[in-house]
Amino acid sequence: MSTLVPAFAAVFEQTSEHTGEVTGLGFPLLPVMVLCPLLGAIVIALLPKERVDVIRLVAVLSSVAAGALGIVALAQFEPGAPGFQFVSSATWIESLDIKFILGIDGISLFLVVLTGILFPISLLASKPEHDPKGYYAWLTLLEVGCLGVFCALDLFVFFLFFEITLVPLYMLIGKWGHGRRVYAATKFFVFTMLGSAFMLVAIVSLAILAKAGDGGTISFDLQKVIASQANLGTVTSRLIFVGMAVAFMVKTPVFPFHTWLPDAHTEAPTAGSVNLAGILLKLGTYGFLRYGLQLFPEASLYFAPTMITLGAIGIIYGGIVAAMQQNLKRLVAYSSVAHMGFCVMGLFALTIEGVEGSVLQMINHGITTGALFILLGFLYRRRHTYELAELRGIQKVAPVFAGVFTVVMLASIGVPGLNGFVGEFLVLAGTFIAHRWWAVVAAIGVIIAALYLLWAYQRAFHGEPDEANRTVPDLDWGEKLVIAPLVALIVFLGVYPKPVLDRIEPAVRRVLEHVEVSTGRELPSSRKGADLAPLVGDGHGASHPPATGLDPGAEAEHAEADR
Amino acid sequence: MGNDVNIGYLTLSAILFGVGAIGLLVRRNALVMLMCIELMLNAVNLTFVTFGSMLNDITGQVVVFFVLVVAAAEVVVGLGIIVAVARRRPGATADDLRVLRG
Amino acid sequence: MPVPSMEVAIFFVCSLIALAGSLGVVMSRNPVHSALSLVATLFAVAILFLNQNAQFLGAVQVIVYTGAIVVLILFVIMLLGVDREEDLTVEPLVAQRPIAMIAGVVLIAGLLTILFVGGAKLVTGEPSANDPIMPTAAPADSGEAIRQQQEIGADNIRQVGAELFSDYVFAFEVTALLLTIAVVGAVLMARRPRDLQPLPKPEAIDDEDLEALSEETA
Amino acid sequence: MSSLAVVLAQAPQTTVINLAPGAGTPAADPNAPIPTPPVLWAALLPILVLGIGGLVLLTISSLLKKGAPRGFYTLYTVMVAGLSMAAAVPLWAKVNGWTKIAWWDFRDLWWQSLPTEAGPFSTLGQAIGVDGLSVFLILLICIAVILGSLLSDDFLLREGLEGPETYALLLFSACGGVIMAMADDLIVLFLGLETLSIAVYVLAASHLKRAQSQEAGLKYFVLGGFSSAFFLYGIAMLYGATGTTNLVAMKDFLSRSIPANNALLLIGFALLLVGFAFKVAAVPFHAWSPDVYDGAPTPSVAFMASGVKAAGFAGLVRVFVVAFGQYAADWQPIVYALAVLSLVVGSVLAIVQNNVKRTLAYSSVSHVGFILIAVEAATPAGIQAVLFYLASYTFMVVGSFGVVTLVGRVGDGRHSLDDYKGLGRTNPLLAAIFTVFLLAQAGVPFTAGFVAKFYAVIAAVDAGSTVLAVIAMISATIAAFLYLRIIVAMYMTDSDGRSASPVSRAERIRIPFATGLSLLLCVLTTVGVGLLPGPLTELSAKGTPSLVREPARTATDGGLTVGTTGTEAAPGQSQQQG
Repeated sequence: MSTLVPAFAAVFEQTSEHTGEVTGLGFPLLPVMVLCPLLGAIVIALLPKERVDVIRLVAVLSSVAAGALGIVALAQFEPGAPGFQFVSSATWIESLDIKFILGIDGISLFLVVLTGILFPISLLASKPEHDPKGYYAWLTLLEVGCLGVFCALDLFVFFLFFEITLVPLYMLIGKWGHGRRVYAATKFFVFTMLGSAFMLVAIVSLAILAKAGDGGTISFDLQKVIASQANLGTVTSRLIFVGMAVAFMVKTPVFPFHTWLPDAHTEAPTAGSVNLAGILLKLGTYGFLRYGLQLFPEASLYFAPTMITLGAIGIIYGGIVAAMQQNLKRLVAYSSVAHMGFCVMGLFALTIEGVEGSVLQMINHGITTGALFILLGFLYRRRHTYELAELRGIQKVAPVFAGVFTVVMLASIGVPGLNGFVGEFLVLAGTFIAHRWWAVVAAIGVIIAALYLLWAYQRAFHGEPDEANRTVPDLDWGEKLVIAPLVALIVFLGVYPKPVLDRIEPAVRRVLEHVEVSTGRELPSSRKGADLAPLVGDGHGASHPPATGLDPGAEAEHAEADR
Repeated sequence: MGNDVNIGYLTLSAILFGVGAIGLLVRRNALVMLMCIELMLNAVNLTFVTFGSMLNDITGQVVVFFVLVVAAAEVVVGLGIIVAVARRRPGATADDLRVLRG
Repeated sequence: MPVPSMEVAIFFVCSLIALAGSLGVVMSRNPVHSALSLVATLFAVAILFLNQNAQFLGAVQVIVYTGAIVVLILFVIMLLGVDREEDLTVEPLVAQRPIAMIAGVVLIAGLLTILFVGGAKLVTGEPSANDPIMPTAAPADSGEAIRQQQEIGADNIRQVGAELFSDYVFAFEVTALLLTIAVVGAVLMARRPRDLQPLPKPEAIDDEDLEALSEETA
Repeated sequence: MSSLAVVLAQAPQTTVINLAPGAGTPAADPNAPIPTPPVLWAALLPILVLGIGGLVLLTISSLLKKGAPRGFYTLYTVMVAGLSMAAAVPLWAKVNGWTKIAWWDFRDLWWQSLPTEAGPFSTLGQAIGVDGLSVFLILLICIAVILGSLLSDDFLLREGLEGPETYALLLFSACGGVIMAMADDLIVLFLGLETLSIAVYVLAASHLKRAQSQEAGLKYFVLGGFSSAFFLYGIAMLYGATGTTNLVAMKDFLSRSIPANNALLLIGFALLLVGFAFKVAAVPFHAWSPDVYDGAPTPSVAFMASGVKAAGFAGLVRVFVVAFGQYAADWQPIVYALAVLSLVVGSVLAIVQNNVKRTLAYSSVSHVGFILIAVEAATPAGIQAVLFYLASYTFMVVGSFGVVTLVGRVGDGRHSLDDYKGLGRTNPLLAAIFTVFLLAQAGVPFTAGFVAKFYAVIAAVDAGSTVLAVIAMISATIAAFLYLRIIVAMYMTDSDGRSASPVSRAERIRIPFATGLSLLLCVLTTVGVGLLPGPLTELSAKGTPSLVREPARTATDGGLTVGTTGTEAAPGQSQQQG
């Protein structure tokens, strides 16, 4: 590793082009982070397939290394600094000005960290039932794709990573999944690729149209494209926005495009489900935030009501359908649809609180749903089923398991004091400012979530265990260790989300200011900012965010007062 | 340039070409299909010569020479293949060859 | 430009023969009849070549096409004994024949429309500067005219030759390659390998494929 | 007899042609030597190497009484193709104005017969043009020959068909393809096409033990002849419209005078396009390709899908984009329609096939659609995309058919999807290689296929055909489904993948050296170009076609003055960096 770093450093020049101030660490953090799992995958591919333990070790180590670098980035990240940090770039295709520009800001930072945490955990949490070599290789490759998407600052490179995630996940679902895995995998692949098809054309159109304004050179550099996006006509930019939105809506998934998700989740192996729910779904919402709002402010405003409506429909629909599921994994899958509905809603509320809550909700959802799927994986390892009808009285035989499950489930419902609450609350608050009634509708969704999760819990965990469930063992130490970090995060973020919000907010504020500046319209949060002063500061400029703690209880009261 | 007789020639060659094309699509006997190709090539030759005479240009005739060579080469190879096929499947028509199964 | 009536007469007669021959090729049930009809067409076209001062081509047409190509085809017909009559009433594929007819008729109609609408002005190329075919003015004296005609014939060969070895010398060389390939191909095809593979069974078409697909996706 | 007698008896002075006044050249003395055009042998060298190489191969093989040593023909063919590529290097240097490659300064070597100034040039009475496109295609076609012959090596041994003919035909066919790529005259183009095609008809029929092979050859031959007739009729129409068959002269003529009645021109375009569409198998002229791909010997199919298509597109680009770029608005709609139909029909029909070779045939139809959208753009970026696509596709498709060759086993008959079931377990390496090619064809990032599609989409969008680009990408998604079907068969079908039964010897497929080498090259290029597309991008950007007039000859050469010296750039040659 030590010899590789200088080599990367030579290729990836540290650039201050996008940052204003250099926050480099002297070596290209992000490229190394992205390449760690890739290296792992290559090593795994070269190992003989009989050496299962070594393969597993390599996979875990490489993803832990990436995670550690993610934590380093978190530690070194300067909350107040404008622009992107740790930016490094390497030219890839010169004639089209396509560069591997990697950099992160407050929004992507936590998604990167989440990826770095969730992948090792998911690797440790489950073992494949056959062919471990391919399984670990694909999983590590999947991590490369996810990290790449969050770090990329070039439209084309973003698309590359966005698209490359398909193959590993397809393989994981198709080969190591359950039941109708081939059908689920193919459906996933075709749906997502169809979305990407539109996105590619949209990206290309955007770059070419930006070229016309920029004086003739084509470029896929995000910053350059943003700078020249004013040249687009209103209709054109709306069309291009729709092209990109299709891809993000499929990935997120937003209501009418969600049908692949339950199948994919249900049939995927545990690690696949964890990462699919925990990280891959965020590619869509992250895309909306980074590439939707920033590139198409006008179109985003124009389509915001539509998107909020779809988000609200997703919340309600996902909740209702989840309530009707007999299969626990499918239930959690539909709950994801509802949760991601919150993310979309918050994003397109276009208020500081909404967007911030949305980002937080992405992270929270990643943690809680990831944890839920890991727990379901544990359950499957014991019972080989996800059917609610076959589960009963688990609480009696496996109290620790039931306890952990309860905590995670409550977080997923959004109980105050746990992480799910903060995000959902912020989203609701933000949406309330902009679109009052949709916030009310979404609030109903929270109640539905409580309904189906508690009901499912009751069915599976309460009661007297029958013959089949009587012998279910409780969590062993390894499993406890695996799930412990996630539970800790759930509690920590529920109690003290401030450090996270401090870092997210400047980035969000910049995005929204950009929207305001380029559309010339004042966004609701700025107007009503004064009402929520403790939360959003003075509502102007890039002043340092308020130091107010985000004690959920206090927040709730505050919101009550507002209403 | 050119006169009505020239147009007559062009008309004739267009019709010959069309008849050849229809024949090729309709008939199933490989040998007849081969003949239809020859018919089409001849129609083209006639067109070339007519254009040559309309333009008062020898090139039209030179081209026909090349077409003749091509036709000869095609026939040799085509007959070779037909003989090879017929040896395996006597009396085969193009249908048995799964033509246009597409 | 005055149109000699002789030329017109020859044109009409020969074009009728050519058309009849072409229909014969397509519509004869017996391949031998088709081949003979093809001979008629080729002859007629050869005369039309002569009619347009392409004496060399007229001769080559008869020698190469009629003398070699069609004889070769006839030879193969006899060799293979495939001179049985084909039943033309059976339609090979559903609606194939009407579609082919429509396509062909549309093709012909399109071409003819363009020809008749465009008329003589259709040909837009420039008259050749370098390689004109014949003197533009025909001499009045009939004896001279015949002699001139003969000379033109002789000159036609010369001209074609000159073109072949100047502007088209590369194309000419390529034809050599082409004929070599034809020989190699014919030799290869004439080989009789041992231990042939069994003939494939006729395959059912597509329904199974669709079923298999729907099973997979369902 | 009599006319012959007249010729023999003629006195020279009586045969002086009475030229129309004002005709450009002085009356030539009929007995004077025919003024043959000057020949730049260096420009012809790649063609000569391939053609003579094939002839020498036949000669050697006929002289060898005991048959050649194992692998000799393959080695020879690879060497000849390599030599031809080497012969193309000076041309590439000349076109791009290089004077040396690395340390090797070759200005003083024997090919200084080439024109002194850098840039494209033409020779042999403007029959042959040397420009970026033609040299790029020489390299590409030679690569296809090398890869194809490497695949053939073991195949022929396995099938008991050893002999020099396959290799000779490969070389001849490549020679035809190169002629097509270099042709500046429609007749030369046509002859190149025929040389290419006739050799490939025989190649398709060359598996003498397999009846399907000859049937494929017959079908290919009949429909190929049909399309040749259309092609030729198109040439005739263009000849009538412009009075010449030479593309340079045609372009000159069309830029000089706009015909009042361009009906002939338009119908010529349409007929030529039909001919080309048949050759490259674009819908609705694709019907032959699945049957032919299915029946023909698999290594030959690899060459058909790569080399033949490349040559076809070279001709298409040269004739339409370069020579008739001025009339782009007239032919673009036809190409547009062909592209859409090929994309949609190719992808959709590919899905319902149960035979892998047929599937790949349809998928290649859909790839043709993709290349056509770049042609439709009719811009330098479009040409670059075409070349990039052709180059990447060559490796992907040869690799795919290479795997198919091996999986086909003795008899070349096991091509149904069932034969691929469990390949991932029985032959993990082969399955992995095939997966790479399939994913590349599907257009997954970090493979050559993705970058190729990306360039095609850029070209289309840049030219304003955004809808076409969208259709292309959607059909690429549909097509992805078919590649997934094969991957599913390989990896995800054998009883939940959990059967631990040991792999029997019969199931194992040995990868012979030559085939392995070919596959290795293909994998490396497919992935390498996907990871670092820069070099191939540069190369394809330099593959600019142009039509150049031959320099005027001096009077002593023989008075065939063609035109003034001067280079006529392709549309926007200067902005090739685009």
